[in-house]
Amino acid sequence: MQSIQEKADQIVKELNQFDDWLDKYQYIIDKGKELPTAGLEIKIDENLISGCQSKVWLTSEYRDGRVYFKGESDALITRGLVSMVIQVYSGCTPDEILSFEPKFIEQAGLSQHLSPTRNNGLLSMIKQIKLYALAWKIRNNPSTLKK
Amino acid sequence: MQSIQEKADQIVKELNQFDDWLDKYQYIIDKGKELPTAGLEIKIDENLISGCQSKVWLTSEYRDGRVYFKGESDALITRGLVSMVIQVYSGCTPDEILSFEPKFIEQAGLSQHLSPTRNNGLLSMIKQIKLYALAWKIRNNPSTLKK
Amino acid sequence: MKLDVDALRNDFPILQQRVYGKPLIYLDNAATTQKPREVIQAITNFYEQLNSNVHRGNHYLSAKATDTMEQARNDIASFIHAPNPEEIIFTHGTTESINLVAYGFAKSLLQPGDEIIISALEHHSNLVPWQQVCLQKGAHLKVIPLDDTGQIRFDAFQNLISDRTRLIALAHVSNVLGTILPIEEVIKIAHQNGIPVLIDGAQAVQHLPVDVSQLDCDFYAFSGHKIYGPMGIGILYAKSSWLQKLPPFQFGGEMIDIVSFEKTIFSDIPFKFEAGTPNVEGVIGLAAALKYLNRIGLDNIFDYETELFHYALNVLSQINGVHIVGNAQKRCSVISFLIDHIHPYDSGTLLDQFGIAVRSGNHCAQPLMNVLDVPGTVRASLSFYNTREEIDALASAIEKVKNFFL
Amino acid sequence: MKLDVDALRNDFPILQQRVYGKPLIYLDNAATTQKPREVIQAITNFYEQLNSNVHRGNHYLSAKATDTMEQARNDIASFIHAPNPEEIIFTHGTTESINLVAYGFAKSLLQPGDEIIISALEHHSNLVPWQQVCLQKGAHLKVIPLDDTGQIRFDAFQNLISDRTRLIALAHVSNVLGTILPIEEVIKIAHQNGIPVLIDGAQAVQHLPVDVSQLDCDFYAFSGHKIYGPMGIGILYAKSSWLQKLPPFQFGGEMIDIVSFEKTIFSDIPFKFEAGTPNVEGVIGLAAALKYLNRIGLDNIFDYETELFHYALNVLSQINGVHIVGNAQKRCSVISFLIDHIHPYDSGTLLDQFGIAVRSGNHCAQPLMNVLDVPGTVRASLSFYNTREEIDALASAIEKVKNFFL
Ligand SMILES: Cc1ncc(COP(=O)(O)O)c(C=O)c1O
Ligand SMILES: Cc1ncc(COP(=O)(O)O)c(C=O)c1O
Repeated sequence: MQSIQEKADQIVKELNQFDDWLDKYQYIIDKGKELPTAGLEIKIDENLISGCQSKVWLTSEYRDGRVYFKGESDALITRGLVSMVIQVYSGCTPDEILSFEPKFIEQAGLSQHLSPTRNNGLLSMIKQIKLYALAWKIRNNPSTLKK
Repeated sequence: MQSIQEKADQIVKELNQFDDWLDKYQYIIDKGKELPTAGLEIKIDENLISGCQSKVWLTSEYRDGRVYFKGESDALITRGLVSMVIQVYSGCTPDEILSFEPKFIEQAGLSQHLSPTRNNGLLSMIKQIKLYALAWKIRNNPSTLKK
Repeated sequence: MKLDVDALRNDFPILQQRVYGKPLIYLDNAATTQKPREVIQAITNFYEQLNSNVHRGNHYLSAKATDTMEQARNDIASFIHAPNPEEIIFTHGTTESINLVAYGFAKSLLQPGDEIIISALEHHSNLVPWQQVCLQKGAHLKVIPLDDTGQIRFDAFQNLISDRTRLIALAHVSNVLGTILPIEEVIKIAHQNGIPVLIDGAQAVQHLPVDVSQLDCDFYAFSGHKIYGPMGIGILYAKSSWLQKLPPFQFGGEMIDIVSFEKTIFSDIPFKFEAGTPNVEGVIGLAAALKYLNRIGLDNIFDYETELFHYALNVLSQINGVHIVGNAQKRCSVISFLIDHIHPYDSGTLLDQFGIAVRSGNHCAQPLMNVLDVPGTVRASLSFYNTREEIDALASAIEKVKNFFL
Repeated sequence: MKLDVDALRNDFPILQQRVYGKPLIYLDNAATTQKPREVIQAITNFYEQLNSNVHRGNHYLSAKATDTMEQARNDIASFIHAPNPEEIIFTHGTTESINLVAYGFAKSLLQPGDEIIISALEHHSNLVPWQQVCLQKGAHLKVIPLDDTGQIRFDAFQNLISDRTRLIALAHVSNVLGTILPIEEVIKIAHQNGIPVLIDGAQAVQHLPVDVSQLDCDFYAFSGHKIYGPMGIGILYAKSSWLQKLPPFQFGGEMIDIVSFEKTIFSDIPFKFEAGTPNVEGVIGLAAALKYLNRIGLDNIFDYETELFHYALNVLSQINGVHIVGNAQKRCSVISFLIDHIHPYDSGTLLDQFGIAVRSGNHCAQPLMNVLDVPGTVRASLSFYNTREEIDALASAIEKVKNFFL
């Protein structure tokens, strides 16, 4: 299985193969189309991430020490970002997620072009993913709270 | 007796004989020294004019159809201005005062140099003088109110 | 067409910019307008030659800065035909202008059970202040619904008026739909019922000739940065009788006549509402912008923009899959649209890549989005410096965006 | 002396001005400071290359303007050593910063009988807001008296503290006497009693190194235009715990998360307190000013100004008939004085004729004038661009003024 870093590097590599921004976007949009439809049940306000111009819903599940994410968005580019973020983080342990620095966003050239400070879906998504990881970690090992 | 216009022209003439601003100020300050002390009784809040950086008190009396003014100030330059204003307006009829356009202030070169908009003692003084004139006029001929 | 737009575009340095190597096509004028060289120069001149604090000083620079600022107040009054310069209050922007009035009403004029009327198309800045003072005072916010075209329903408006109505607050021009509201008629009916009217003119003054005397509105608010002036300066016009009646908003320097530790006597209007050092630079820059507009001619601007607006409406509505949102009979400057099956965020993001600055989102009018039942819109908003060529470029970029999502 | 003042003066175009044919000697820096070329250039660059509305747009200019503004927020936070940029709120100026806190306290934290402590030397902007919220809420304003030197009486301060004290609001540096208040000690005692402290830093940040983390103050307010930045921009630093607790001040665009006609959920800090289009130009101009100061070196500025201040004190107090008002041990930058038998208005008016810009009047501190029992003062306030020669020129002009009134 790929490590979180390898998965991130993969994304960076794929995005950086494009010189033209339009190709980059085409790739992101295709990623959005690839993302399996998460189903209506996740599109509830509880799962909504604020700070995005389009709507983003994210949920997580915990199985065998690893966190698995599902996501949705009403906009396709955002859905592509959701897809990539899930590709990187899903299936990792809470500790891997919490200790991973999301440099790949910058390396893939996404930060400048996709993140006017407050519409910044990407950063909100990653923040939410870390919150989920932390929640699972605490739930399974309440003593971490007391450290 | 000089008309209000003649008295104003006199001030303009006297001030415009000076090329040097320092001489002009010396003249104004001398005017301030000349002004007869009005006595403590006029220095009450009721007579205070607001909108001046220094304090200005003004009162009026009505005799034989004419208005006579007394004034005071705690600053000497302002006192000089009070003195000049009284020289122009005192002893005139309410109608003369009300219909007189105080162009002499500009003509004497006082408006630019002495009137940052809100510290403008001069304009406040003239406003107050007109208010007094109007008050006397109404008191002596209440029907003017109804016109 | 009387405007030499090519020449005018040269007055705006930023329009010469390229983004992503493509010429900038700036169609986000409802968010903020670009600044002509004269405005930038007025700011520079102020700081290089005149900068000083105002009103309180008796030295040369202070007197000169004060005179220049007060002359600007006169110019701004003339521009909207306000009878007295003292009826012009300097604020931070439309938002502060409206908050100033809302706080004043809350402090002294609103009772539990009173009502304030707004419309369903208001910008948050002309909605939330009223909502919050209503919540605070136990008053009720009444909302005029829209008809299918995006115009307020006049019959419904008349039915909303009651003897508890204390104020009507309406946009002059909608920042989402471009609808021009029938404010003349609203003001007439309101005054027949003794109700004051506040107009949010943030999207109007830069496009329509505005005459507050003729309108007879009680309050009129707008922002300098949306009418080619600097940021950080806004205007509240209010009838002097209202300014006398309203309590001051903020407290501090400049707005005080006499103060002891126990109590304060406030200055006369307009100063009573201008606490603290005013944005002298902003005031002077705004006056420079209005002077520039006067020189071009407001009528010329209006004629040109009207023509361009209809051209754009026409071009965009002919694109397969593009739907214009709102079609009120009286409209100007702002066009909201949606592309079939494409989220406005996606459209906006890709149009940007073609060098086209449009805005996507809810445009600070979330309740209106709910009424329209859309997730947002793409908004192209025009200025006199925009051209038919730019509209054509928008149209062809939309075609490309459509292909992207096929 | 490490500063090359002659070189620095060249950075300020206005200092090259002549008034009445005489070289301008600008000693009114407490009212507002002059702007270095870099600040003016930053404004020009913004409008020529970057101007756009922020936060809500997803196009290039908007993203870039947003990033630049938020970077400026970081820079401003660093300048005063605020732990988090989100603790930096953009306001119109010190006055609005203080009103924002005062309104917040009035809305949700003040009860009848509560007490707020200020000092006898406060500027109207740090007095009237508290006085008015006290009047409104039935709370009491307590005033720390001054000793003979113009310093607050610390014993009296400690006696004023009670279990009803809700806030202490003090100037860092007096705009009339130059007194540096012992705010470290005040904050310590206040916190021992669980009382928050607001510091009005309008006259401090441009002269003293300020570290809000070390001070541990709860609020710190200052104005851009007094620290070589543009007008129309001010800062409120507040601990994030306070920003979470305080209700928003103004309502409108930018500060909203979700809104319906019925209710509103506000954004996170800092945006919750920034309703309406912010003064992006002002923010960027202020950051440019701080960058300029950092390059000169705050310590160098402090050393130079301290020396010049003592030189000026020395020169002025040696003039026959001149009396310095206030002689606290810790003082900086501001010198108030009176000339025997000459009203401050007269002195100020004539000094102006010699090209010297000083301020005369009550300096927005009327209650202090009553305490001092003076009709006002003449105030010379210094910047690092002032020189000993200018002080000498002031001294010889004072001699001439004296002759005038003989
Ligand atoms: C100590 C003090 N506080 C507050 C203020 C008010 O600042 P502003 O007018 O920029 O809001 C000033 C300056 O006038 C001041 O000197
Ligand atoms: C109709 C309308 N009202 C109010 C505003 C708020 O203006 P500002 O952000 O300049 O305060 C805007 C612009 O954003 C607007 O379009």
